[in-house]
Amino acid sequence: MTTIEERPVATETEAPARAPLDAAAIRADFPILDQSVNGHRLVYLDSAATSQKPRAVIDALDAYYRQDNANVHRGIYALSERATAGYEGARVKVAKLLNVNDPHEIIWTRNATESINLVAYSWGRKHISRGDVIVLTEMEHHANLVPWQLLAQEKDADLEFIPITDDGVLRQDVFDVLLRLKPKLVAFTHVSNTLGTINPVEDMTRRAHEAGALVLIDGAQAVPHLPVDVQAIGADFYAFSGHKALGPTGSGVLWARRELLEAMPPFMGGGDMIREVHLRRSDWNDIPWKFEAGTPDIAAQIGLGVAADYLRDLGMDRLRDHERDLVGYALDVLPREVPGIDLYGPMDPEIRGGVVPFNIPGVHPHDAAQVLDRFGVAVRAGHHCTMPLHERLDLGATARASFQCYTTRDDIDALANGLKEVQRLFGV
Amino acid sequence: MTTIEERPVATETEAPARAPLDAAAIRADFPILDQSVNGHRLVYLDSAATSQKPRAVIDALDAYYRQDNANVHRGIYALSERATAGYEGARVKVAKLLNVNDPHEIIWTRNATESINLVAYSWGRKHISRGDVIVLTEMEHHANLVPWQLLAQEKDADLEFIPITDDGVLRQDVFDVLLRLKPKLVAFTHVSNTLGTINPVEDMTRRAHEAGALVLIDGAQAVPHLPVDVQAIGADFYAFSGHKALGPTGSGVLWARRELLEAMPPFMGGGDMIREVHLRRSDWNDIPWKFEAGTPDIAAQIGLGVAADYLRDLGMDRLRDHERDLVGYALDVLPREVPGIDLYGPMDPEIRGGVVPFNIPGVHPHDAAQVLDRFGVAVRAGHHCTMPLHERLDLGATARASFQCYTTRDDIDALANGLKEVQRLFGV
Amino acid sequence: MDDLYRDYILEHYRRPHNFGVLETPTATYEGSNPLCGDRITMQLDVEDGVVREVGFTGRGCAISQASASLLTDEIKGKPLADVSSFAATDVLDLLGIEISPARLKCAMLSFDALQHLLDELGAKPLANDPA
Amino acid sequence: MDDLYRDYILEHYRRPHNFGVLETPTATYEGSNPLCGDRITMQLDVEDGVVREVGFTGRGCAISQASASLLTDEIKGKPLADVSSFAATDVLDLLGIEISPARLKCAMLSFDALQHLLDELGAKPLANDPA
Ligand SMILES: Cc1ncc(COP(=O)(O)O)c(C=O)c1O
Ligand SMILES: Cc1ncc(COP(=O)(O)O)c(C=O)c1O
Repeated sequence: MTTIEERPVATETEAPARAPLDAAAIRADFPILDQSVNGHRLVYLDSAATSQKPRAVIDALDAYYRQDNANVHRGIYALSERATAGYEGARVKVAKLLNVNDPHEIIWTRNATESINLVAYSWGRKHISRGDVIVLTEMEHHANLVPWQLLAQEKDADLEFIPITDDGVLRQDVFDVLLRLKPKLVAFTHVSNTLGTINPVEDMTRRAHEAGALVLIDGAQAVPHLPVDVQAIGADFYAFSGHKALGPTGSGVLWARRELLEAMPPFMGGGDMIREVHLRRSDWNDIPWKFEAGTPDIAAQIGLGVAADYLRDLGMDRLRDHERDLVGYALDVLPREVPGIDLYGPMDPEIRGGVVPFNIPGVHPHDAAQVLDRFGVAVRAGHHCTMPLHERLDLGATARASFQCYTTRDDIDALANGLKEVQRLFGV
Repeated sequence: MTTIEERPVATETEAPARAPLDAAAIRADFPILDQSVNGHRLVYLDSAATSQKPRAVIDALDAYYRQDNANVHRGIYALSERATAGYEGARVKVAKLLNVNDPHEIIWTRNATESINLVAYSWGRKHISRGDVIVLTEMEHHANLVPWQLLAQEKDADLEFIPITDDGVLRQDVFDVLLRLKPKLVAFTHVSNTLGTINPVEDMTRRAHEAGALVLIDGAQAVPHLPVDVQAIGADFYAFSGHKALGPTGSGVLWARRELLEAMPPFMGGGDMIREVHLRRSDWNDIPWKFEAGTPDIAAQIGLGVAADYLRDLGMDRLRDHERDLVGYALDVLPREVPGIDLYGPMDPEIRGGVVPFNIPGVHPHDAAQVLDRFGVAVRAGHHCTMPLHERLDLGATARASFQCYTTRDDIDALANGLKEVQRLFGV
Repeated sequence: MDDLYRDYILEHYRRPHNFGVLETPTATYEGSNPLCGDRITMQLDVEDGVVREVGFTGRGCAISQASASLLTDEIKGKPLADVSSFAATDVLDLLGIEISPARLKCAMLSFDALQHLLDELGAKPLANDPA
Repeated sequence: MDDLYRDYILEHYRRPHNFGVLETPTATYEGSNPLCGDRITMQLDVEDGVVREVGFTGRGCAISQASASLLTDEIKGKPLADVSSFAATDVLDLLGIEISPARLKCAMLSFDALQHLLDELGAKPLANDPA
């Protein structure tokens, strides 16, 4: 067992006028951006699917495997002590990013999907029974929908959904009605991965709590893009993916309040999550390790710690400013430069993260993405793991551009130019 | 969706006299070994916990993040196509290592622990009911024990255990008796991580099948150390950890027969494991993706593919020869050089993998490991995630040295010399 | 780009052949590629073992629409036996363009629907999923 | 190495003080550190609020045995009130050696048992797990 160093996280007082991000300097930190694709500069506009990684993260992985690699927690030798210090130290860094006081509340997972499944299996199977209500929203990613379907099916529980308006905002009035059903759990996304909508998570959490529900927030599109203070939000569970937050693939996080985690049964069984094992019964380890069965993805979580520091150094407020600016620019430029383009989601950059879904009438988004690729522009096309949302908006599919700290207005110009070529080719 | 290239795997006919591994040349492939610890050459003898990684694997991770990083399967642009090709191509490489014909039968997991939990949750919860018998062994790693305890508890099923002899060999006569209980599942380790015992998996699988049971084999200590041909073994499920097989942390594999996988319900819910999602119901994707919810650890599995090729290039037969030689050498040298040392497990290198557990009477294994560390020698001390086995052998804990392709006789000499220092210091 | 979006592909996309609903279909199948939201409904009108009429409706990308257009042209008027021997690679030949793995499902959507129809008509067992 | 395995540590390990079972214990607690297979049973004999006798048995590494030996020496004869104010860091001071994170549980095994005993005796609430 290892102690996790706990330090109170100082809340930084931000200077009133924030210097904007220096995107050009930042781009130099991301080696992958320095390449050409099909003869054009790579314009990576798929950060909502996964982010690129700064050199500091890539170097940390390299250094780990060249110097420190060993299994954690159980080794009394230099490498294992270094690996353990790195692995547990990363937890402290991520705790700081989320303004979590107790790093033991940070559970390492592979991704947001596993974080949510962990809650559905461990908390859900214990607390949800026949007829219980779970409230979700129409804009959920499949990761925050399918686990609850599986649970509801097993337990014969009911799923209810907060609908959206046509421009992709949650119907808070309907939410109030659904709360009268006394749901056991309300689970919703902090930021929509498809429409960019930033939901009023503090307010929704408060109301859900008043109605007696626990609250799970899917922060996959929030943690990488705006300041997230889980204490201020006040939710019970908060999940995100490290690989979308400049960290390595295989890194992810579930945060939950200590009392909840301690009362929850384990999810997976195996090494490191146990205290004592006998042939027919076992006792569990303390949190967070109770939920981390087997050899974890040590390198990935260490890399996520480095990514968390990188994000904090950038300043999440400044990153948010940067993306707000980009969204405003995109919502302004695209309709002007690409006549006829359909845009979806809230048009107010104040309640919108760096996600811009669109369609060119007469051109399937697959074809648009394919043609854009010939100009080095990488966007996603499809349903972005939100099929019910697409059904609701009566869309077969959409194309989506999404941003990160390394995205620039030039990238959006390149997108606009590429879309003009799409229109030219398809004669629309 | 992506096609996985399927090629029949040519079974190589091995030349009768095999050239031994050139351990010195191999060591040069592992950058981490070129360091000193506490003023001594690093002698890494904890490969059973996790292996070190060859440069080719480390470089593959680096190249992935510097050139190709993107989410897989859903991107119609160059990076995503490269990432997908790497990710699915790694499946083909691992299929070859295991002599699996259909790469769709290779499910990516984080580690052997997750592989086994996947079977317990998905297959187990569907097929195990009250009073059903699952047969395990007394030498199982907690990863192949605790998931079945959790399942048995939920379903009120019975666990039975094949006992071991005092030198750590399974009692096959008792296994025959247990098979008369008509177990639904027999799950056992291929090679013991604590004693090194190589179990007769083909024979045990055949007998279990004759008794009508399915067979799960925990190959965590086999795949990295000896030729594993899952077709020849004939089991139903085979699990291993990539990070113990020269691959990155976060890489792991479950192999199972296609019919079984297709009939199994999903484990975790989320993106990529679905075909269609509606608000209240969903359909599942084809295998293997049905079991790979959310963004996978793309980089780690690509790295595991490179590791699989590295192992095949070495030749698993030659690696086995190498470790057999090391075990024979250790079992010969240690009792001579370290008088009084207690050794455990089968003394016949023919049925023993590269794992040597020991105790110095009068010295706790923690202290032995700590003192060895001062001489740069890294061994593990504790229960090695086999508490019931330690109870059975009436041992509080053991120290354990374990080998890989880069281990040499010099390393074992360094261990012997270190242990002499331990004895001197403790006056035993 | 020019490799994929050749003029005849775009032409089939804009004005697909055999697009529409049959009056007296012998068999109807609706297939989808949920990953991209593409859907196709394909219908066959079979008489005396010969495909008299074929029609499809649905939405999809240029690749899936062009391949449905080309494929339906190809099978119209043919005996079921001939249609049954049609293989996935034949569809790729019909398309005549290089299809990347990411787009294979698009190209195969109509072929996949055809396999289901043939299966329903007892013309042959389901071929293995090509992608 | 010399830092950790000082002579007095090894001496306490070989011949621990207060090793044994009490005849009339007021409270008994068995603690374990399953990760290394260490176990300790600690007993207190308390009269008029004073620790008259203390004893421990069990198996463990040099660090855990020496720390139990030093800790039991320290508390014997002391009023419960004083013993209650004993903190984890005081144990580290008693040991007088640098303990790495990996060995902290070893060093704290006896202290942990003592906390449970004090809790049982109502002397004070359980301190937070130090490791
Ligand atoms: C035999 C055996 N099974 C399972 C495991 C679990 O492996 P992992 O921790 O990678 O899941 C191990 C490794 O410790 C092992 O040795
Ligand atoms: C809002 C949201 N939730 C959950 C997920 C799932 O993330 P992952 O695939 O990393 O588990 C995503 C990413 O696709 C997302 O955007």
